Amino acid sequence: MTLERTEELALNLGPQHPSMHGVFRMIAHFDGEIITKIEPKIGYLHRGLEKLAESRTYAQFIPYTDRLDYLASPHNNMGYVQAVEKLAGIQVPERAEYLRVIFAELARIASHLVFIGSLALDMAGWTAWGYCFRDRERILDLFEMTAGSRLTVNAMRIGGFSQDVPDEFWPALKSFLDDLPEMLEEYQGIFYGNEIAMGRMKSVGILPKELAENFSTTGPVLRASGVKHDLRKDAPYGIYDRFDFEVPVLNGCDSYDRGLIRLLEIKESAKIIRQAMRDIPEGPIMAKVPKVLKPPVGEVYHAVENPKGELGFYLVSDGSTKPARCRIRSATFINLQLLPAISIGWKIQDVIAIFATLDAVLGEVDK
Amino acid sequence: MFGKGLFKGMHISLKRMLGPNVTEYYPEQKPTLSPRVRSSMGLDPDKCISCGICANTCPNKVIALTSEKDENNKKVLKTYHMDVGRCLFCGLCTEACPTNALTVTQQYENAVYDAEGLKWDMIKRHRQQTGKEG
Amino acid sequence: MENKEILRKRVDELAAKVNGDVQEILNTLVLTVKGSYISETLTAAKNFEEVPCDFLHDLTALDLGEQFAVVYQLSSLKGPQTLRVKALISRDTPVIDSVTRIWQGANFLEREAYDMFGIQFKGHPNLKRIYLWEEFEGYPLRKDYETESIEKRSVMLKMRPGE
Amino acid sequence: MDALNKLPLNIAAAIRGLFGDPHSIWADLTMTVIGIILVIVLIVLAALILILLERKVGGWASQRPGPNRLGPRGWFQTIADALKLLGKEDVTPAEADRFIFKIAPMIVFALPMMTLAVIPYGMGMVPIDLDLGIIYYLAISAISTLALLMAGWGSNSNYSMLGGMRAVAQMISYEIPLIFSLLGVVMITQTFSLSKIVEAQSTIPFIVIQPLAFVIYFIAGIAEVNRAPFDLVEADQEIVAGPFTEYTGLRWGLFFLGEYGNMTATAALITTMFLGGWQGPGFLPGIVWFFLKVGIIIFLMMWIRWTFPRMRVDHLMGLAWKVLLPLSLLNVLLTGLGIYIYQYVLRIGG
Repeated sequence: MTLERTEELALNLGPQHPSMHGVFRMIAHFDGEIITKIEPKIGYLHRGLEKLAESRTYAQFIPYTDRLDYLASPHNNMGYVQAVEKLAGIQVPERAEYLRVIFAELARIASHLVFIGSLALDMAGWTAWGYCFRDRERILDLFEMTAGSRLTVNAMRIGGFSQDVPDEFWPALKSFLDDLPEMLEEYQGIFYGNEIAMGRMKSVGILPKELAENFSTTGPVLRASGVKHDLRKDAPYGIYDRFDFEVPVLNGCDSYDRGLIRLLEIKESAKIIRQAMRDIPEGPIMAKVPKVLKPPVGEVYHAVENPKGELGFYLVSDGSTKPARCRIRSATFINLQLLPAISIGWKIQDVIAIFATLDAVLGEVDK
Repeated sequence: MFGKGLFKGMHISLKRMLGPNVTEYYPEQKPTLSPRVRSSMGLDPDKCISCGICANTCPNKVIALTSEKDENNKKVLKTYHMDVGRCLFCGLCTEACPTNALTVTQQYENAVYDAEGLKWDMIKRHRQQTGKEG
Repeated sequence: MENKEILRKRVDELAAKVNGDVQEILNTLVLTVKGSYISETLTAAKNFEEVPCDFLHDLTALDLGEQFAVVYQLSSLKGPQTLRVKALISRDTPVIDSVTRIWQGANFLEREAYDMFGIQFKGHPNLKRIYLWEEFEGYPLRKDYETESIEKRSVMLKMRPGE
Repeated sequence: MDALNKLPLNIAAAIRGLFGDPHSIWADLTMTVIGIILVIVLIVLAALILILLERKVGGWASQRPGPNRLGPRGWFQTIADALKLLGKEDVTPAEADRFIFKIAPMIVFALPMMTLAVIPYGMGMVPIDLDLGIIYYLAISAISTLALLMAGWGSNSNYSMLGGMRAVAQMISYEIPLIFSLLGVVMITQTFSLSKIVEAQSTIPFIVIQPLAFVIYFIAGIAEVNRAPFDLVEADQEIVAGPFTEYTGLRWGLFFLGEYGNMTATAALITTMFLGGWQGPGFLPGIVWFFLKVGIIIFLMMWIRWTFPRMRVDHLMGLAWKVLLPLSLLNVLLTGLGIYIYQYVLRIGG
């Protein structure tokens, strides 16, 4: 057989495309349906947060951190305020620490629910998406009744927590945690247990352990490649060393395990929240923090385990009220480099699934 | 057995199909929001002492206020403008306000047709909402 | 603190070799070296005996006025050791060796540092602006970059009649 | 009830009676025109109802009410959407192959019209009663592949191109098990005429005798009309809308009409071949039974669509060639054996 001429097909996916998470864009080159090359293009949501930080005081930057990984904004708040507290040497009251943990873990559950829903949606599982978002609403309601906002929660302050939780918070949280196993069962039934979904994700997009480490991968993506690394255990921040929980690790290295590990993490987060609910003391929620905060000259790199991976803040203080440099190390920005590396040779449909399992949030990628 | 998951999924979706809806019928049934919800800003000009802390706290320079001194050498609020198009609704200004003159409110239908409409004259808005026109 | 002492020893040895300077800031060892030694330093740090700092967390740059510092946050998945390496390069010729050969994950990070500070990474496979467009002038995170005022930036589009 | 069943026949006879000679060419022509109009009305009505039903079922499955603004419980939504489509600008891409681009939606719309014309809707209610009805149906429905390829090629867009290519690969693969699965019924009834097949099911529908063939035809039929989980042709998460990406307004609407028309046609053929067509217990007229069965099949298709994720292209091919094709051949073999044994028993007994 002689071929007259074959041509590679270049397909532009995004920034406006039904399956793109936010304004990510990639140019994919195909040979038939097989990917030969992928060029990711980012920056459509770049707001220059690092530059903005240099012209704001330490406290004024907190609302901006909400806009990083906007699916889990309490985590971003926590990473930032803890970095500032480390820099300025502020001790946080116990009750605030517990509230932070509860909020952070609720945000992890909410973020993972969005992940499961959008992973299902990227494979046209509309109904599973609906269920995940239905249940996420309940977490957002909890945020709303405490901090006043659903998405950009802005709940934490340097030295503590913005407002104490209202009385109706605890029963609502408890009923959510009680219903959680049933919800997870439902996702398992409609999506993870579905043979079509399994067939599309099992043994697809293999990310070997060594490659993952070399690419500075963090978070569930790394843990699905068989590396047990979780900052909550390995470098405990806040009061995470007081809780008893497992770090789920899967060894499949494929899309399915990257998807499933989030389901397992939700269970562990629920465990942490239950312990925090049990142990939370009464007391103040704000430490004594000077009105005009001037941390001493110095620098600190503080990282927290965001639902997507390691979220690090590298703050440099020159002794003034504004940070001299606020560097944000966002997990998905770095994890996204894996996309060209692990999707070569797979089909266009697989790439959509692989991209979904990397769980990129463009607010965090583009900063 | 292969195919078990398929039938389980179909069972779940059928069960949900026959079950009740969970959505709100928004314009007909409006949600009642908790008093902490930050969806809009409200100012009580009588309480305001024109200290300007809110304008200093704001991360995005949304607030612009002017004041003049009255006969007792006390500051009196003259104008108070918020450029809500830039507002993050973070609530830092309301936390900073020493007299609770500036508060978050629960009006969420803030859409306007023209970007000019996002420049709020807070004193005028207060008069309109309390019915004291002019 | 066993781990920390070993790390301190290894870092001191390395500092002597590459003519660097060791500090401890808020419980983290900071090794400051000249930009030309960076490949050697990081390769050595990656292969520290007992306390390898083989996981690159972050790569960024600082504007120190006279010169730039490229900052590498290192740690390991195998132990608690953390190390921060700073490489100083001059402002006029901001060139440094790329570490993408050591860590492939440095690819985007170096592109970002190039985008924001204009630091040239020698040996980088694809050194292009990552966030901003190619035609963009200036490097925004340098201290001498002038931002437009908020009044200038927030130009409101007037609605035309009939729209 | 018999009177109700025969009512359409009587109306037809009455119309023919208006002409001097009830079997003159003018009478035949009039009846044909009436038949065509009825089929078009059927397709448009089916599309209007099915699009809404699809959205309703999708809503119910994820615990939403679905469209609920226009008319009672939102049942006028599709009419408003159709009017909106009529008012939209008709865009033809500059680089498109204009003739092919414009003719493709018309072909897609014409096909279900042609296939639905041979379906027996009730006793004696066949717009065109062909002796080779099944072969005609299969031949016509296979053309839709070509129409989708034309749309994909004519748009001159990469998304459309990939979609068109997928359409060809998928539909040709599924054509084969589809045809083989119908062979069993044909072997039993010894006829290609759809109305005779319906008559043969007066005692027992063929789903009981041919359950395997029913399952194969159902799966292959879903794939043939490009519905989830086999909707790779217009997989919006990957290739935006496949061949339909570049279409706007009425042309896009024609694709939609065609798609839902095809779905109705497939459900109608399943009803005819396996569920006994218009036959049913006497308390309802035949045509009601027919549409009831079609409705159930369509609901099943929608239920599947709103539950399952999309298949991958290689699994799709694997399913057709490695599972459905051998099974359909096995079905033919088993049917042949069954017929042989049945005849042997008959000969011994007789």
